[in-house]
Amino acid sequence: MRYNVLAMDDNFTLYKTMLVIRRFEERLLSEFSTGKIVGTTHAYIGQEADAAGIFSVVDTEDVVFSNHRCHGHFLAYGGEAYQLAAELMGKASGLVGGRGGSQHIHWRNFYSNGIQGGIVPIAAGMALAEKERNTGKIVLVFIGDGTLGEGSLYESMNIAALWKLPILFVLEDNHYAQTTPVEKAVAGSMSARFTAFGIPVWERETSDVLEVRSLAMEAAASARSGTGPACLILHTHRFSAHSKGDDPRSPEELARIHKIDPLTIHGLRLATEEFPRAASEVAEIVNNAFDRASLDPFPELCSEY
Amino acid sequence: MRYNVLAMDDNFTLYKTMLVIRRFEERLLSEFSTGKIVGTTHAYIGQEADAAGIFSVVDTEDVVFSNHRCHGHFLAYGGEAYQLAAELMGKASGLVGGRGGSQHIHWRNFYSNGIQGGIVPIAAGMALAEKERNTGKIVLVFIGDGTLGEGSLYESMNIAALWKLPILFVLEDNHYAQTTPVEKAVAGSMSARFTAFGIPVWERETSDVLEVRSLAMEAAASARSGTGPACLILHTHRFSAHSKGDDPRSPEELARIHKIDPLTIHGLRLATEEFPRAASEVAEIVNNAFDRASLDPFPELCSEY
Amino acid sequence: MTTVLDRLNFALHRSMESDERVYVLGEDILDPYGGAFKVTRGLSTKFPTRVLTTPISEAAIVGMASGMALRGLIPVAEIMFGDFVTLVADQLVNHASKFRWIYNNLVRVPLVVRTPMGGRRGYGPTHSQSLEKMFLGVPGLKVIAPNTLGDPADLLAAAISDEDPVLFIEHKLLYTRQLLEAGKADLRDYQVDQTFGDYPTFTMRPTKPAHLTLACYGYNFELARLAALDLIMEHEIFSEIILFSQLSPFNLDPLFQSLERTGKLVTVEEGTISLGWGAELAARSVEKMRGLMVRRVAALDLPVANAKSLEDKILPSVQDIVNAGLYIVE
Amino acid sequence: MTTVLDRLNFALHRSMESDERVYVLGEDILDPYGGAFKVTRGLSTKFPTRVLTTPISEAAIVGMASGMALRGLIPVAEIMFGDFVTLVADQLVNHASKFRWIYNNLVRVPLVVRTPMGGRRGYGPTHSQSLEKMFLGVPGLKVIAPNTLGDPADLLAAAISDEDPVLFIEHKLLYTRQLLEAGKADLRDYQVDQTFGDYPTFTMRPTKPAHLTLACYGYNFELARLAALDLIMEHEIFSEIILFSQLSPFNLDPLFQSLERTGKLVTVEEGTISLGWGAELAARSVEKMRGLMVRRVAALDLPVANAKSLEDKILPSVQDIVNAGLYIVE
Ligand SMILES: Cc1ncc(C[n+]2csc(CCOP(=O)(O)OP(=O)(O)O)c2C)c(N)n1
Ligand SMILES: Cc1ncc(C[n+]2csc(CCOP(=O)(O)OP(=O)(O)O)c2C)c(N)n1
Ligand SMILES: [Mg+2]
Ligand SMILES: [Mg+2]
Repeated sequence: MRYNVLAMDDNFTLYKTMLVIRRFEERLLSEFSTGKIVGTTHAYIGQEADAAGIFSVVDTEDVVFSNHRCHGHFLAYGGEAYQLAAELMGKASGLVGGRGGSQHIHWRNFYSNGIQGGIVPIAAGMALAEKERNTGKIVLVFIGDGTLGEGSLYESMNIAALWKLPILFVLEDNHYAQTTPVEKAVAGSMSARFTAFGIPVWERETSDVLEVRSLAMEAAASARSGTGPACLILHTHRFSAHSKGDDPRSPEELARIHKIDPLTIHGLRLATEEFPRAASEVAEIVNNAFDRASLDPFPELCSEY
Repeated sequence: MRYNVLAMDDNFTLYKTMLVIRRFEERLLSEFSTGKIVGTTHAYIGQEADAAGIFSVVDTEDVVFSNHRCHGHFLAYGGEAYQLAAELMGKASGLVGGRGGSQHIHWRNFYSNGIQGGIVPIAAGMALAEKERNTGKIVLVFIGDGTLGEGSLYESMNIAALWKLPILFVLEDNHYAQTTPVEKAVAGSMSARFTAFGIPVWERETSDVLEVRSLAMEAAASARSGTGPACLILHTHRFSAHSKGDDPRSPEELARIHKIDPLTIHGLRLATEEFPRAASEVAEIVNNAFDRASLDPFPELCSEY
Repeated sequence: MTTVLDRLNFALHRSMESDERVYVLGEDILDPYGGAFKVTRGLSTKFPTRVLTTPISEAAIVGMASGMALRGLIPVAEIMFGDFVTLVADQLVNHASKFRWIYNNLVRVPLVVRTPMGGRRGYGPTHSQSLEKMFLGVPGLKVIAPNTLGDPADLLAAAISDEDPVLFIEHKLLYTRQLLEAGKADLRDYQVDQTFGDYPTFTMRPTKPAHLTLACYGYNFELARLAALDLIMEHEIFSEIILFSQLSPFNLDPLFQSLERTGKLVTVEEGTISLGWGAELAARSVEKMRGLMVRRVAALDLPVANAKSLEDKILPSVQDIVNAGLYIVE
Repeated sequence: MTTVLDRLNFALHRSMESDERVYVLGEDILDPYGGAFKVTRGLSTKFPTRVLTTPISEAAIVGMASGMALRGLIPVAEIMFGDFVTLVADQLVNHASKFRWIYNNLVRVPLVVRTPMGGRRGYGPTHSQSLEKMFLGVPGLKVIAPNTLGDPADLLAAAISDEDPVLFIEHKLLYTRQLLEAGKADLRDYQVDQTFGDYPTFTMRPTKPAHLTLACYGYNFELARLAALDLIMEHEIFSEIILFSQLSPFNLDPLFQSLERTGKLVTVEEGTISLGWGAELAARSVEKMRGLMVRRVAALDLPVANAKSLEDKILPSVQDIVNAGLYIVE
């Protein structure tokens, strides 16, 4: 059972999930100029097909460890936009009371942290726990192409493979780590890094949520089968800057990748009248989230640990 | 030019190099009971073909970063047995004045440290320096099968491959990390872990110094060619315990691997009269090393850093 | 007679027996070897599925422990040598110890990381350090160290039952030490009190009014007792000894009480002196009380050399403690 | 007007220009981005072969820097956020800082690791910490922090010329700060002296005899000056300010001289209070002098929350310093 309507898997819902992410992140970016949000954020815009596709097939009870670019994952997982918005505004009503902010959220079986790589062994440990406790759950851990640079990833792959842990490594390759193109950061082959440890890989260059969905279904089934970890590599594109204003890409490159828009691609499958419906339903969710959150009080410090 | 006679590459010298290592380590192990040596050590006995073969082909000016099991590497590199013995006894005349001991030695272009994995990025940095300074040198870094568990290895492989650094990864797989058999510690394929990063691998299960030599020649030539790192994987056997008394292997297994003795294998190529000659020359080197070192004074503390 | 090693091993056995959520993981911990210092001996035979020998991957060991703890298990991780805690610093500081607070108390992270620290065994600069000080004061992390006065089994069992992450520091030389018995041998001349709670602080008061307070933990309690004896016998100087099991968070009330009586503090630890455990004791004490005399005894600010002739001078000795006591009293 | 950022950037340019052994490496340091905080801006354009952008591999970055330093280069590594020093702890503690000593002075390791620390920008618990305290007292490692009084360019250039490893801590809020000019603005009312050497300590003495000594480094000097001003204006309490560039090894002579005059110490830092920099200052001071009053101002022992309402209470404020001053003087 899904926590909310977002994760139903008909075409309209998939579209709407992606649109919620898109509009949420757009609104969020705009709130920096209003001063309602400080600090920084990493928008998921352009990569929506990944989260929407993946969370349309994994079980709502599965465990997720996400990274700095976690809003899209969280919303597709079924998390509430209002609580996320409140967290980003540093409100007491936020997911974790304003303590964590954009990169450090937790709700039900969803966790995130802002240190590249370090979350991967943690996810492996969670997978061990689910396995030992016979819950039937798998753990999804999200990394980016840049995170292939971190050693703890390989330590975790090795152990996960040795111990046949039910974990799905989701590698979202958006071709950049902050400003660093993948050619400057990743030697050899991405998929071979997983197969070297005996981890099977499902890989696709796509921004089509249905393609992601079917690939994710296979990869997740493998991770759940008891044969050990699986890896899903999705080559995608991020449309916005890495965080705020740090985008070295040329206008030509940006124009080119903006043509590969998951909303446009999947939009072809919708009936004309579904677009205004999606737009208004999503506007309501997103506006409600931010408007409501902005009225909430800030947290008080409880100084004991 | 070699620093000493050990490293000449005729069959007799190869044998003698291996025998020096064997007798040095045996003497060392025996000195623990005399109380002349305290602490611990990691004997190279059984793996002598690796060091002797490799150092018969790399240039004496090449740079070496070795690990906890470094005595064999050091002696084959051309290091002096006496200074090593003195170091192990904690004497002022030791390689590094008694400060480092068994795992932390340095002489000319030879370095070692006792932290698994951490030496690998350092070796990569050295390779970068040699490359930038156009010295034509390569850097050899020694790891064991167990060290495949450490994340910093993969960080280093990635960067070394990206930057086409002149580094040779030497992986000595003696099938155990301390008491842990390789099946419990290494998932998937050893060589694929390197090729995943685009690093070519030369791999052999052998205790024949001539086989090691020819493989090492190719791998080192590749590392020196400007095309980037290379990897040499040597499957071998250690005869003694990991350090002292920590050996979980059955008598049968020990008996089986003792049959794969590099001295016996290579000994077949020697003339009968060469054995006593090797024995006496080696006895002189080893006895002289320990006897002389044992007379040397202990270091005084100079307390400024 | 019972050694510290026996008691630690016993605690692991008992914890695994009484709670099947307890898992033990680390390098080379399987029988017959049972871990580099034998603390895990027998466990894998008795609980084969819950004792996990790992690759040489310290960061992943502690990371996995965090994940296990977040999802319903109670992991006890062994780091083979305390020198390697540098490799788990990110996992301890930026992950395990932060989760509870940054997730607004929605989670608990009941993990234990056990590791042996300390020198005097000729293991050289990368296998002899006392690096626990790097983790003292890390918010959300407890640092605990056993000793021969309290029962190390109780302490470790408490750490395992603790719902927050605990770094459990075992000095290598403690393993073979016998537990002390109250009122016997060199405890005979002291009145021993202890605080309530899982990680007690011990106050040892001599029969005569004391001239100074010796603060210590772990193995250095062995040295502190010898120094106290020497100070009595040779100089008629009496010391109270305050022995901590909990190094961090700092809870120093018993120390302050002792300092009210003596006004003189000598701290003893084996890590390098600068910004060691003793620094926080000194700082808190002087913030609280005026006119204190303080002297810290610790290792020189140098690596631990391999040669015994050097190591002996680098690490603190009984004589160093005696000298500090004399200096401060005179 | 010149900012700290300008001066740091200038020092990198000048060092790379004047010595071709100097290499700069780190994540995202290439132009046009020029690093997350722009400190390396322009370098890759001017020295394309000696500015190396790396994968996200902090341990390897510092490990490589060690290797480069051992083999004739002078690497300056950038760690994007100081929070990630936990990932390089092993390389700094067990490798870079040990080599010279354990190899019996046969080698030198001239590397610099630069990293921004500190909060107050809403970056949350893993991008706002001041973790330098974990590395204070590590034998063989220098820890240096620029400020607005000395020239950050000189300081960084000295670190690059240093033959030993240096951890160079830049507070994020300092980057945009203007350098102060001696005798001008809020320096007008102080006599400013500085120690000789590469990493000077500054002593600022007010026109009237001071009641207390404020010790600080880096960005907290900005807060300390404001607090000192408030103490004068509102309470007629005068403070000497001792501003350190070198955090470790600890060389506290100017502090001791000031304490001889005031007998009262307030330390100010942004890291969490327990076993922070101030602890060692307090400990050394009380070891040296009797009757001191000491008060430390630092962050609460908590993670740095994302919400500003929490962060402001967790990190030390000007008012906290003023309160410490009042407490100690009254
Ligand atoms: C250990 C660590 N190093 C560096 C960073 C800073 N950082 C945050 S995101 C990022 C880029 C990550 O790239 P990638 O993994 O490709 O994910 P993407 O941002 O493209 O989604 C960097 C360098 C970090 N958060 N943690
Ligand atoms: C970071 C780190 N972890 C653990 C150890 C303890 N240790 C020393 S040698 C060793 C086994 C190494 O195995 P392998 O790499 O196969 O080398 P071998 O000993 O077989 O030559 C271990 C676990 C260490 N020195 N450093
Ligand atoms: Mg990316
Ligand atoms: Mg091995």
